[in-house]
Amino acid sequence: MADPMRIRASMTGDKVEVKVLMSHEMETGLRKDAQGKIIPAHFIRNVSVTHGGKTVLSAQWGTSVSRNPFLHFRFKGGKPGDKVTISWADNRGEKRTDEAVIAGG
Amino acid sequence: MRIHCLLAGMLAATLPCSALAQQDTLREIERYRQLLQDGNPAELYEARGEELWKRERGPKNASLERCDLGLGPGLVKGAYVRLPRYFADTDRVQDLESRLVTCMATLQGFTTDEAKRNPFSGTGVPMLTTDPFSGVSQRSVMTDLVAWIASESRGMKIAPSMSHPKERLAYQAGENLFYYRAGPYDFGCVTCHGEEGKRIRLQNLPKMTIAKDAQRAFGTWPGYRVSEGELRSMQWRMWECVRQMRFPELEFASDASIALITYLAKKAEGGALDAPAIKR
Amino acid sequence: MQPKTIVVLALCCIWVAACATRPSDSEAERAAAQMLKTSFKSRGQATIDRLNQDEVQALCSKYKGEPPEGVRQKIEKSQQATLRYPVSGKMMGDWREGQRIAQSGAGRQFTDDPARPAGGSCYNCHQLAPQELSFGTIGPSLYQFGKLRGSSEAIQKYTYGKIYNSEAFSACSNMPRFGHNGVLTEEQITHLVALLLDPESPVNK
Amino acid sequence: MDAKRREVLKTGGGVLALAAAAGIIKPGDALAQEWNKAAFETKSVAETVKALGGSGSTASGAIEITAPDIAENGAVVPIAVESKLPKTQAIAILVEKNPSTLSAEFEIPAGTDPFVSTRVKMGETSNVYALVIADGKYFHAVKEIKVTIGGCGG
Repeated sequence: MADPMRIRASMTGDKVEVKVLMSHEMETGLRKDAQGKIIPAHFIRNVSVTHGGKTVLSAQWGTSVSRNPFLHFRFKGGKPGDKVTISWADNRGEKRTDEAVIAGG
Repeated sequence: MRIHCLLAGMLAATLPCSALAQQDTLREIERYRQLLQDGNPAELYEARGEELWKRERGPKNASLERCDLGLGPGLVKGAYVRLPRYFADTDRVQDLESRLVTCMATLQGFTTDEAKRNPFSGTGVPMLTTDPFSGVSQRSVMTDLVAWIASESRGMKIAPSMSHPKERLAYQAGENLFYYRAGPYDFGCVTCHGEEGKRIRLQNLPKMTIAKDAQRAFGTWPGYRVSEGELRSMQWRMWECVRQMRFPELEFASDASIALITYLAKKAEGGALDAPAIKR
Repeated sequence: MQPKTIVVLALCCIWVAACATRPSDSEAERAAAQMLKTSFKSRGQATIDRLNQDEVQALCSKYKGEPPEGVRQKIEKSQQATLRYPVSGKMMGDWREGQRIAQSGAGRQFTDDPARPAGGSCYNCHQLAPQELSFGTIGPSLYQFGKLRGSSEAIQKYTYGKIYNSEAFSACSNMPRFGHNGVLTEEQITHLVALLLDPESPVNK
Repeated sequence: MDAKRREVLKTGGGVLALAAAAGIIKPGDALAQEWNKAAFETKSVAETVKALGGSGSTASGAIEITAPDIAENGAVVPIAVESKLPKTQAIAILVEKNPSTLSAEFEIPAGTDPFVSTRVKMGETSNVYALVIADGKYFHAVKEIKVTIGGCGG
């Protein structure tokens, strides 16, 4: 199973600042191994962030997002103690969901 | 290499050729390095390493929680900055990685060869092109453990032990090796790390014999290397420098590797550990 | 006792202890020599015999790169005797080829394909063509090398010789002896000479 | 990451993300979404705009790209995009000379800042486009990022 994400969510003024690191190869499918065989693509395609049942960000990614992806964004309407839930799904159907509690500002 | 030349061509086509351009280059590279600091994937390795320390593994189905890294069994906080040091049970000076090999053998029942297998993430060898669409993934228990254990010394002063005669001998042997030139390129460690303020390509080279440079260099390993998408340890740093020196392969956790690390740790004494860092 | 005093005393003790039991130089040398035997292994083209030093390497190691005057002269003299120039007398090749060789840092590592020619790694340490911004500074800038010196036969010979065996001109130089150690071929060196001296080379523009 | 932030991560508010049970599907979950295969196979900026439903895009000074002029390594190029255009609905990052142009597309619901920061791979020096869909219209900003090589080039 995929490794947990590392999520930081904290208040900056009235906004929730979210920074997340995901553990993923983000393999492009263009690369060859030592035997000259193409290594199949393996990458996160969808990312979704929810807060209080509402989607606050959704993304579609291609193979050129860097390995072990990093994402940073901000949304309004959250408060300390609330949960932020982040999910990703990759092209092989692997998926991962993690939560973080919003820290005070 | 192909990309190398291509790039030169591209830069040639787009950039003015002046000292100013060179200053701009250095400034922008510095800005690039700054922008990376925001999120360091080393954290992902640290999290795995902490879990692996506690996980029961090996023929003895035991965790590493009784491993003595020098401060007593199970004490991890602050252990990394006190290494390398002499260990009575092995009658040897050991750095973190060779000590972990010992613990994996004695506590978990792995053979030494098993414990040393796969010491570096990926193939260990950096991508031989600069093509970011390359990279070989393979996880390393050793690398994950190193990430977490080093992180437990973050901010602490580098203070390797120098009280045992074998520690001092390792330091002096390390100094000898640092100045040892050989191979088809006549290289030694000192070729790149003997003068202040030098660069290889655009990378700054620390002069390892002065505290300021040694502290910064030693204090930022282990580090997540964005060019390889992997976390790299101090043993890897030695192994990789030696490869580029055109020497034969430096064996993982060998006496020479530990002597070199002892020499560098002593030179970096008093600096703060800022690792795992994020690097080019 | 004040903590400060304790620290000072402790430091004194460490200092005394360190001096009293400092391993002798020969002991450290023996330990290092033993490590060279036990800590390395052959891999690919990088075989263990690469750790055997020739006289120049041994002397430069011994004196940490700064040999006394007599040793310096001895090294330069012995290395002058190794210089071999192209039999054809032609020392200037094609600067375009030279540029490719100068850019490449490949060669002689255990990860390199031994069938492929080595590069000169020139930009790793030197500025050459000003268009390449990614250059090192271990060696001096060679920008306008030929423009400042011309390309007389004597300059060509010096340039060729310096690349062939840098130790013949500057003992314990950081620069590999590319010709003497068989890293670059005679032809490759002539291309590098052209990169440095040809008036059409970007180095001299 | 600095020591202070790490402290927050480890203790403050329990921000450390623990392994929440994977596979709980809620509305808006990643799995419930589609992936625009055609858009990620495009080979030019114009093609990408089209695949994302536009007919063309207008240059806009209200879009800001924060990225280094020169990247020390193409494997990780930090790029942040901020849109000051009203009713920003989506932000996409395009790298003109990559094997596939489109790197990432973010949908920005009301209440979320029209700002994203991430890291992309660049195979070579290239123009990077920030494409913004605002109030149904397509806008862009562009910045050239040079990619150098580091290390010993071996």
